[in-house]
Amino acid sequence: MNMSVNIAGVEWKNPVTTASGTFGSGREFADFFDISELGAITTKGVSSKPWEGNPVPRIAETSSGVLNSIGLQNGGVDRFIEKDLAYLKTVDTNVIVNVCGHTVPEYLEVVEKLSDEEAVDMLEINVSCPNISEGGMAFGTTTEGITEITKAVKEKSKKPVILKLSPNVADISEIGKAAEAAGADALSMVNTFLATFIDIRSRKFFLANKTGGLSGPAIKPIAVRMVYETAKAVDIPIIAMGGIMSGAEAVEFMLAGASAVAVGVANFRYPKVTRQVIREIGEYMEEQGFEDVSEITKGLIE
Amino acid sequence: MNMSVNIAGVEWKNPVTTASGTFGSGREFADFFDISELGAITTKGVSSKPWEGNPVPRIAETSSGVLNSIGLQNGGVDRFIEKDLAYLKTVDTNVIVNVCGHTVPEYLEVVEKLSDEEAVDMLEINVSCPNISEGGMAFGTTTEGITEITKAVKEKSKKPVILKLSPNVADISEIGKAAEAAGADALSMVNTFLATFIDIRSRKFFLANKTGGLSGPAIKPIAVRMVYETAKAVDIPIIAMGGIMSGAEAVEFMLAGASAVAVGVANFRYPKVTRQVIREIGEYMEEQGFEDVSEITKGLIE
Amino acid sequence: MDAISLLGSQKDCFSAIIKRNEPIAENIFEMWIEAPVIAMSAYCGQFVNIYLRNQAKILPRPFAICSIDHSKGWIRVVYRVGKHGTGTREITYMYPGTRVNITGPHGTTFPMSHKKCLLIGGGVGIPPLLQLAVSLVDVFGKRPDIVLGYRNDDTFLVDEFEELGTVHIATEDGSRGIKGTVMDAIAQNRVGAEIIYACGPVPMLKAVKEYALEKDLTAYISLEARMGCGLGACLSCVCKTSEVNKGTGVKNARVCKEGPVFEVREVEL
Amino acid sequence: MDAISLLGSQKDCFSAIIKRNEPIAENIFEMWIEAPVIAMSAYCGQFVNIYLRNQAKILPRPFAICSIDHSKGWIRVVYRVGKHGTGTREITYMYPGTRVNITGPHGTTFPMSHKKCLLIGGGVGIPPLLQLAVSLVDVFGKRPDIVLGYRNDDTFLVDEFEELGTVHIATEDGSRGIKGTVMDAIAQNRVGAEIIYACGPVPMLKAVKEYALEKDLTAYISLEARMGCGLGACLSCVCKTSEVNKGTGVKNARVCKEGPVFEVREVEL
Ligand SMILES: Cc1cc2nc3c(=O)[nH]c(=O)nc-3n(C[C@H](O)[C@H](O)[C@H](O)COP(=O)(O)OP(=O)(O)OC[C@H]3O[C@@H](n4cnc5c(N)ncnc54)[C@H](O)[C@@H]3O)c2cc1C
Ligand SMILES: Cc1cc2nc3c(=O)[nH]c(=O)nc-3n(C[C@H](O)[C@H](O)[C@H](O)COP(=O)(O)OP(=O)(O)OC[C@H]3O[C@@H](n4cnc5c(N)ncnc54)[C@H](O)[C@@H]3O)c2cc1C
Ligand SMILES: Cc1cc2nc3c(=O)[nH]c(=O)nc-3n(C[C@H](O)[C@H](O)[C@H](O)COP(=O)(O)O)c2cc1C
Ligand SMILES: Cc1cc2nc3c(=O)[nH]c(=O)nc-3n(C[C@H](O)[C@H](O)[C@H](O)COP(=O)(O)O)c2cc1C
Ligand code: FES
Ligand code: FES
Repeated sequence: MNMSVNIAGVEWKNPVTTASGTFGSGREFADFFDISELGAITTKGVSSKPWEGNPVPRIAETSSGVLNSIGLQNGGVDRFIEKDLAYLKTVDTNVIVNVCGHTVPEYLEVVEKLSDEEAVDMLEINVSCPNISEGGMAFGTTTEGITEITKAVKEKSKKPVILKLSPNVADISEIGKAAEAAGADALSMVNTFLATFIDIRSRKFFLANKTGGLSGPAIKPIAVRMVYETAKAVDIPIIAMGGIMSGAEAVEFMLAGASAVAVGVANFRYPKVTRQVIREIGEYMEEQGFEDVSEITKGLIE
Repeated sequence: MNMSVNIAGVEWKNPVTTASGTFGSGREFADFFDISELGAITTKGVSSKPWEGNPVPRIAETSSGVLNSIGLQNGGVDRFIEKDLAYLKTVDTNVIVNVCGHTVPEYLEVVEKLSDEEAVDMLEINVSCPNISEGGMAFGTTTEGITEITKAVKEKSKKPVILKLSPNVADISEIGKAAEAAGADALSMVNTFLATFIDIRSRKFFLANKTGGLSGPAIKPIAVRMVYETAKAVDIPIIAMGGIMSGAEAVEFMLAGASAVAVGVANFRYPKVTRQVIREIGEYMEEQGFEDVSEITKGLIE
Repeated sequence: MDAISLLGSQKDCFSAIIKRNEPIAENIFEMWIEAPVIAMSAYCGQFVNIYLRNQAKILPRPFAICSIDHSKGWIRVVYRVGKHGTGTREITYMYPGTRVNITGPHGTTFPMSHKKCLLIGGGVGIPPLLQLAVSLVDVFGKRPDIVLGYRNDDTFLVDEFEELGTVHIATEDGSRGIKGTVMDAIAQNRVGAEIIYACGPVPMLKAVKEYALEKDLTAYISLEARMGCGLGACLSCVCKTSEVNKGTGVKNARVCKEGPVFEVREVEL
Repeated sequence: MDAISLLGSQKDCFSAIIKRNEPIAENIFEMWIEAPVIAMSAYCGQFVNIYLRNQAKILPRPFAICSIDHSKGWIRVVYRVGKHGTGTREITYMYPGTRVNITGPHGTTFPMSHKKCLLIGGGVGIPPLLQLAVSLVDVFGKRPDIVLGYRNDDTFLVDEFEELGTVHIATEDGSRGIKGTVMDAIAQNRVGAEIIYACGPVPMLKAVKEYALEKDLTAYISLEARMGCGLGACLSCVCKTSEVNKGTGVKNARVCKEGPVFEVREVEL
């Protein structure tokens, strides 16, 4: 049984990675299991300079969902290389670094610095964070925006480039096609849905930032539809996410056309969930008599 | 304590109605409680001719949500007037009829017939159903589409017209503004989110129609954000819906700027829920010291 | 009219006390619920909606009423715990003494007849036939023929049926009764009938339909469908009908309202 | 160094058996959990994450470890059932004998000191101080001063604290001890100290900070925050710090990782 996948030239031992921002740089989860078992580790967003992020509260619980407005707090790319990447070098799996910025030059500064790091295997360009005012989602919601950033990043990057798409659009497959046309090596989808929560006792927005991004099982049916539509429209591989809580949802996204999957808020509910997802994908393959994990990606009967 | 609201000239005894398609024409719920206690009853979608709807399965359960692809099955406007409206005449509350069609003339045929019926208080134009191929969502996802249908309906209708908006757009407040500019008397939002569910054992789409519309508490945080954005952009009243399961969520939508609310799939979980929502809104007003229910609509502290 | 159709009209939704909830075969449980209003107004063939505690699961679970204890005001449902279905798993954790939200009775009833009755059940289609058998014996004093199909010898409710009529059993693996389907059991046992009542998987119902048409017999079948409201309001649960249906105005009937019991000729399977 | 800082490093997530789960005051429950690995490695000040069964609720609930029974391998949390919070309500329904998912121990510990210690707790900030008091008495054999603030005379854990130190009580309504805040109780009882440990609502912690700065005392406070992962990975739970924090690289510290225990001067309240 072969569980390995090749995403834009990078060999993953299995199709499971972590969703950016939900797994830190892996260190905290290494207390619970051997994180080198993962197909890849996707880090939190990294910017050119340190970002303080948004005021608190930054997180709220909703029905089968989580609303966050972290605002991409991070210590900046230099510190990331020094601390996190140094740690990740000791972990025997692929490293995907999530890159964020307000402006194209800010993205490019991070891309260039990380391009020189051997320990970095892929770059994921976050053009879809609903929690920062400029940049972030702005690049990810129009075909012009995604074309501009993708071209700019592809020109500088020595690593394969994944574009992370925003679901806050009318037709996500159009954005995916534009990214592909501009040279993206892969897509990851979806980022969080712009949403909010009002505390009825205080009559105020619960999150200090007023709005946040919704993820978790609540949005899975929308995310699967989006992955399905986009997989039909593009030829580059898709890393899918949005509410994966076990192997079943991972398989569902792969049947919709994804080549790999990422696990997000499920890590908050059960720290060893990624390992369970890998195991359950294997069990599903056995049950269905699949020899290669790519058979799931091609396995939808329409 | 005054719970009555005036929506586009129509007096409601309280701000609670039912979401179209989840309450039939009320008859089934009259077995459980006195449905004349509702502010209004919104009926299922009615078209010019009988519609068979989609093949089954038409419904699936998702995490804190429900996915449906009924496809607006209904016996046509003549039968509606003869059977359902005849029954609704005996119920002492407002009647809002949800109108659907494939083409503008189809909508108008229904609008004209219902305009002559005294028992009809308002018309809700469904331009946002994701489950039929033409019409439906097509009119509701562009400013041109919504302008066209709103103008056409307003010209023929003798009743106040509510436009029901689709959430499957990049910026719903733009659509709301276009509807207002074209003469809409009120907005209702949101209809369901285009979504899907793949059965991993059969490897097929679970719904016979492949995709369906997601509603329920899962989508509430997105719907509240959309109501908030739209309420800032328009001056006409908003009837809000999307995951209201109790008074708390109804109040949350009103704080976001809605003048009234509609309860949908919650009716499936607890048939008497609308009555409970009305009671709990009253309790909330007492708790907050509100004299008039419109104080909730204006009550958000930003 | 050779069939007496009785419709309950009183309905409520309330939290009822669970009296028993135990396995009676592999992955099959029986649950007794104290629900006097339902017990009083329900007839055989009708169903109840059970609402889950889990807030993530919104839709009710419909279950046929398997039997009614009028003196105690209890009703019984017999349910299969789905392999991948998580709602029924949750129902197994509802302990006696705790409360469950329930509405009912819903849907149409088996029209009863004084004629020679044949009851055909397969799998979890068997439970609703029990109250029918009880009612037939009660009202007309005649013991019906009863054909029950199981997967293997892990059968359930057989003893209770044997007290009410002549029971023939078919199992897929032949470990009890006849090896084969219920239709094989009917053929081999030369079971005759003037009227048929059936509940079970669709392939079984198709065979029953064929048999009924061939022999020109009236046959009432009880259908399953994916339900939303379970009350007649949402139109999730329809089945195709041969004629325009009075309830819906199109060639569709609501399994929860015009059904679950239909005469075979009314519906397309 | 006048404080001994001890950090547990061994962690796991597993389903632990609930041994007791009972109310000890109005809306206050204590739960004893058999969790030998946590009991072995935890120190006072740390917390555990409790995961709910309800699939609709994804985030863990963080609770301070109130006490540890090393011989049995049990830990105790004392928790308030929120008026509108539904997760803690669900925890009250977790029956002894059943299992609960839990991870821990997480976060920093109270650095212990041989100096004259003053423990200040308010509301559900009181529980974590109990294990601190136990440890102080165990390690240094000195009875600390303990000031506890409650809303009214519906107090909890007082008897246990009285066995470990000198207890002063303040209640908002004056129905037990002094009427007023913990600071009033300190002033009126003329409680002196060389080092302070405090846990409670933010206004109380602000008063403690002011007092500590004024008297130039070291004060360790334990903070609460809205958490996502509760493990240090998501950056939901930060508090503002006066300096750039080593763990995060910005002027923010994670309450679940660099906290919950901070020296008052490190953080902005
Ligand atoms: C009128 C009627 C009477 C029934 N009587 C019985 C009975 O007496 N005993 C019994 O064991 N079963 C009966 N069923 C089937 C029973 O409703 C399902 O087995 C049950 O709903 C499965 O729930 P789940 O949570 O395990 O499945 P899940 O897969 O978790 O459920 C997801 C959704 O699908 C629906 N669903 C899943 N399987 C079925 C099914 N086979 N039929 C209809 N809906 C389904 C659920 O109700 C729910 O809405 C009846 C169904 C109907 C329509
Ligand atoms: C390190 C730490 C230790 C704690 N120790 C204790 C303790 O020993 N005893 C005790 O009674 N309480 C303690 N709390 C507070 C406790 O975590 C909350 O009361 C509890 O999470 C409320 O859950 P709920 O489901 O009732 O609230 P809900 O409102 O349903 O919860 C929704 C979300 O908000 C979070 N939340 C709600 N209230 C709080 C709060 N006050 N603080 C942090 N998160 C909150 C929940 O964890 C959840 O993620 C502690 C909090 C922290 C951060
Ligand atoms: C707390 C939190 C922080 C996140 N931070 C980032 C981030 O830094 N960059 C990014 O591209 N996505 C970020 N995301 C989005 C996730 O990577 C993922 O796209 C989303 O959560 C959907 O997956 P899930 O439903 O499995 O959580 C974050 C999500 C959460 C919940
Ligand atoms: C089964 C079902 C049928 C529906 N039918 C209609 C319809 O006929 N017309 C319409 O405008 N909306 C229809 N809707 C959408 C609802 O009116 C409502 O907008 C949506 O369900 C969100 O509310 P909720 O989350 O409270 O269910 C339907 C929804 C469901 C679940
Ligand atoms: S389930 Fe809603 S009409 Fe039958
Ligand atoms: S709660 Fe996630 S970092 Fe603290």
